[in-house]
Amino acid sequence: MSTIEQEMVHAAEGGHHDDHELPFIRKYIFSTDHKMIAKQFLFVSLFFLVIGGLLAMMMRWQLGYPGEPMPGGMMLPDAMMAPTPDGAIMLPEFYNSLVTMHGTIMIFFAIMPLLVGLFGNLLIPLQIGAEDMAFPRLNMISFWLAVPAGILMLASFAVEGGAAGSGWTSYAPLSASGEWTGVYLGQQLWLASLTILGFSSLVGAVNYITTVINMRAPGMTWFRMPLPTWALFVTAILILLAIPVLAGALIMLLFDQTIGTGFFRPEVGGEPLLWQHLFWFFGHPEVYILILPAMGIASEVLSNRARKPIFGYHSMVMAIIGIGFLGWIVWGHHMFMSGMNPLLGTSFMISTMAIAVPSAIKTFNWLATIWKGDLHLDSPMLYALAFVSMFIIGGLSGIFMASTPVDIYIHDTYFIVAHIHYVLFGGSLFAIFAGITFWFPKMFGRMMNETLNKVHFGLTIVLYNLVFWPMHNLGLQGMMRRIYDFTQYEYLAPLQPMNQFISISVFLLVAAQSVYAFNFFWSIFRGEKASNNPWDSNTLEWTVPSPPPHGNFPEMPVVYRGPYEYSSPESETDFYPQTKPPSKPPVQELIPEPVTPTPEGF
Amino acid sequence: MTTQAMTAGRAPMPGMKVYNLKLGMWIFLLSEVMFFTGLIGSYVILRFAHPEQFAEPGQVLNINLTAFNTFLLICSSVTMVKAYAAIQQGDQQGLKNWLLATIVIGASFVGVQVYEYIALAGEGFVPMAEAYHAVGRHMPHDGPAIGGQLYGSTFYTMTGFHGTHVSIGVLCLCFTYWRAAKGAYTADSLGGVEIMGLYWHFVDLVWIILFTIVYLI
Amino acid sequence: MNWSWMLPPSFSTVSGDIDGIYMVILWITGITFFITEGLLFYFIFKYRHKEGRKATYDHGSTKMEIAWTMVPLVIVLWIGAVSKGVWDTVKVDVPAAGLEVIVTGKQFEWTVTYPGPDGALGTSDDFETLNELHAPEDEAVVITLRSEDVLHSFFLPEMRIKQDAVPGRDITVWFEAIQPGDYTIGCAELCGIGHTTMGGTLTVYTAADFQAWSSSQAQQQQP
Amino acid sequence: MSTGETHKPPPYMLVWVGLFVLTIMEVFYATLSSIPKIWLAIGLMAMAFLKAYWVAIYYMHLKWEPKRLWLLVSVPIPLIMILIFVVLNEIF
Repeated sequence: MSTIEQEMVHAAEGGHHDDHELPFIRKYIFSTDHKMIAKQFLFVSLFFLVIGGLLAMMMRWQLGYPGEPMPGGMMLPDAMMAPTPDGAIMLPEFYNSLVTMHGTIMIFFAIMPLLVGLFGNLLIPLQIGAEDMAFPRLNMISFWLAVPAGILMLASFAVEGGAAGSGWTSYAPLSASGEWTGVYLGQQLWLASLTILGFSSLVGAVNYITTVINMRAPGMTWFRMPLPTWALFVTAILILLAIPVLAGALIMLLFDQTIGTGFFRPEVGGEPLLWQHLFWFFGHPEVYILILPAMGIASEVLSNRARKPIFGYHSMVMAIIGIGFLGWIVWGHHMFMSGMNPLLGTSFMISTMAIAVPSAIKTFNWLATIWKGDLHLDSPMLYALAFVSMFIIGGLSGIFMASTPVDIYIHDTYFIVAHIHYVLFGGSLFAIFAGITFWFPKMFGRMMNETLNKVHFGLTIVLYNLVFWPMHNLGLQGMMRRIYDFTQYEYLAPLQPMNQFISISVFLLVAAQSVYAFNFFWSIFRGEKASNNPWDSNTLEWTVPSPPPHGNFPEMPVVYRGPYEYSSPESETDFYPQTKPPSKPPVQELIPEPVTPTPEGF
Repeated sequence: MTTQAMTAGRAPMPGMKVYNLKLGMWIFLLSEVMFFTGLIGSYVILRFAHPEQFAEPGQVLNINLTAFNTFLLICSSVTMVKAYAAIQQGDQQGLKNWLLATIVIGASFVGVQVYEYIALAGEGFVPMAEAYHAVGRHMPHDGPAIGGQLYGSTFYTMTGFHGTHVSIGVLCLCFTYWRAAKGAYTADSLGGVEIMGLYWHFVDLVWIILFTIVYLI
Repeated sequence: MNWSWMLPPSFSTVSGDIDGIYMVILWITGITFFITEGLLFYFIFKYRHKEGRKATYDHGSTKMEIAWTMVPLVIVLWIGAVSKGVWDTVKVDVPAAGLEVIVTGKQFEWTVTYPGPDGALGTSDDFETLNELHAPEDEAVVITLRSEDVLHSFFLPEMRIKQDAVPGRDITVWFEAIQPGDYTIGCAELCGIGHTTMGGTLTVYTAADFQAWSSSQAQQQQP
Repeated sequence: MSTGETHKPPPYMLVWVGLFVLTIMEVFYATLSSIPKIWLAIGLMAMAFLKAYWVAIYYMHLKWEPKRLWLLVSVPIPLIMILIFVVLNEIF
């Protein structure tokens, strides 16, 4: 509370737009500037993205070459690798840790901070015309809570017994007591880390929601907000209401692990299914937390690069809200095989099927947006189109699992693994590439190298599909997920070549990302200087210098129209900035007089 | 106080017509609601699934003591709201007095809860799986087992988390009192007191529900 | 490498329906896939930037949106309705048992308990097998699924049966094999270090052979 | 802006008396062994929710807040009902 209070004073003073130089530590480390915090999230989560990729490579080595010594395995401790004369062989407990940590790190420490931490902080204030977040200091706290969480998560690899090994879903009772996995401290660190990270996201969500509701510039009505901001707003609400339920469950599980309570331990009457209900009650909204901002980013880029208004802006917004609500009533479709009451299964199947409505709106509206457009196929557009194309595949493969009888067979097989990666990698990550490339000039004042980006795009889209498409086939052949050595089952042994093929593709896919990494860092220092509005965009962030000064807007912007007025006949250029006064007299009540900032606070 | 001041120099139009601090606190309280929903939901499913593990009301827990504690918390809500009313009239002395009263009553609530925990633990009512063989109040220690593992787990988790919230509230109250003593609040700028009150009343509200569910049903 | 999207052969009375629904969904999603992706690539090619091209200024049409929303909705709800029938047969309406057994999962093995000669479980003449389930063909095998420690998932790929075993709960699973032979038993839920080794064999006999086998077993296991 | 300057001061003491009386009633009602458990639970929950409602409406000044805040505050209610309903479904 104390912080929030000083917040007010600070935020109030934000009205000054004073550009005095801050000392290094306040400017780059403990910064309260939303743009700097966004960059901090960007760098940290890119680091975790790399870690997650390396974990995936090790996992795929074991699957591609079961029981064969792993190159460089000798460098890893004996707790992870069994040393043999001709190299080190991966141990099953380490494989389980890899499965768990790859999922956890990618979801909670890479994709989520990139979408929410990076784009939420960068875009919300800039796109609604605010000089900063409502509570800048809370914003800083949210980042500095995420960092120790990440450190704890990584540290768990080094502790006795290794990192958590019960899957990123940590199903009880496997996760409720170390006696089942041999992992005691690792699992507890996993729980503690996620609890801290949850609190960090919570603080961020409070900030975003307050900012969007209260800090919009004059004339920025709800239905003049750009779609990324809309998506991030709904996402923040999902985080706000879903994370606390997870936090409660995590703490109960931590108590089961440490002080010996019995919530999820059947031997004393606990309910394993209770954990699954609580986890997925959070977990399905989480799935949408990971895709909604991506949808918003894709919509923005598609409309801009097609120089055409987004098709059906209002229904796009309604679809975002609809997905946000449906997220709360479908979580049971993760539990069809869990022993949950089968009648519940049916109702969850129907509600899950209903998701087809908002998804169809989104997909077809994206197609209709590029229809009769003027497509500038530069790298952000390519990534965004890849997002649409991959999201279609991920969405369609979802229908198989939604149908309960089919799910009986493909549940917990590689078909699910393929599905989640088509949505999370093909969906979210491609949108993240699009977003970073698109807003790179706004973040760093320079453009990314177009050629390198196109090379990276080509390699990634091809290798990505070579990796994850065959996983559908593996699943249909009945290969279970999270399995250390599938050759133990003779009916799976014939799948060896395909697994090898996938593994090799993964190694190449990860290697291909170095192109983007190089381009990213090279462009920060050497990229060509960017103008205020390199993409001829309408939204507010492009009316200010790149990168924007402290306080963002020299004077309060006034908004006259929606964000996607491209190729409008009213404008002589093919774009029509939201702040440009209209030629013909506007409708009065939509444009209130700009208020002059007053410094007075509490 | 002018709206601009409360929303950092911008009109709340379009907006919530509620200044940032207060809106932020309300939004934060929503997440708190979901947190306690998770705990209460777990309690409900465990209680219905294993009724034999849960003792009858008053068999283990001391209802009268806790009823008194509930009364304390309600009183602290009144004093808190009185403090807010005082500063609305610009009465800084009244604000300080009522805040002090709230701090004292809130702290004594925590004190009573700690005493209750110690007493219960002394009777063998603890959350641990291995140690727990519940004996009711004023029953011989070799008496029959009442309830089971889940009873202790849920009881200590739910009341414990509420107790933590109260303790945090007391600390924040002390901070608010310190600022009030410096004369930081006036009739025009009382946001700090108001959100402090919102948090405090919410904690009270949660206890009203918990007391009924955990102790009486 | 097997790039086929066909399901491997299945041998239970319900598996036909399950594979049928799978095929229906495969066709529907397949067609949708080619239409949407086709359109996408066609648009990308046709409307790529050329000198002097100007995008049409168009905010969308609610009629079209309703159209392309309702069609998928109707289709998926129909899929849902069809699925419900099969789901109920597999998981809800358990038929009269030809053979009742108890399958207990524990790290990392499946223990199967048979009723023995008197045909009743929980009597002294019950006998057990480890990681082997022996069953007669054309008879409903009703399994009471249990777990002693953590979650396991009882997976019979060829029978299209999968069900998590939850400690503290008895969950009923059933299947009816239509052809004698040896099939796979697997564990599909991560259950610890030995998860990958938790496999077994399902052996289906003709009714007569099963009688012979079970009586011989009963003999051996009686003290 | 509705921090309560506009309306006359709410009946704080009256609400306090009400809360106090309801608490006494609850404790007494809980000790009645004659009525069936289900009615005991329903009655107690009713009283508890009435008390909670009073606190929210008067002490948290919800009564004098704009309708949009009401909207915001009511968001979690359906979620609570969904969660509780489903977990109950698990048992019965």
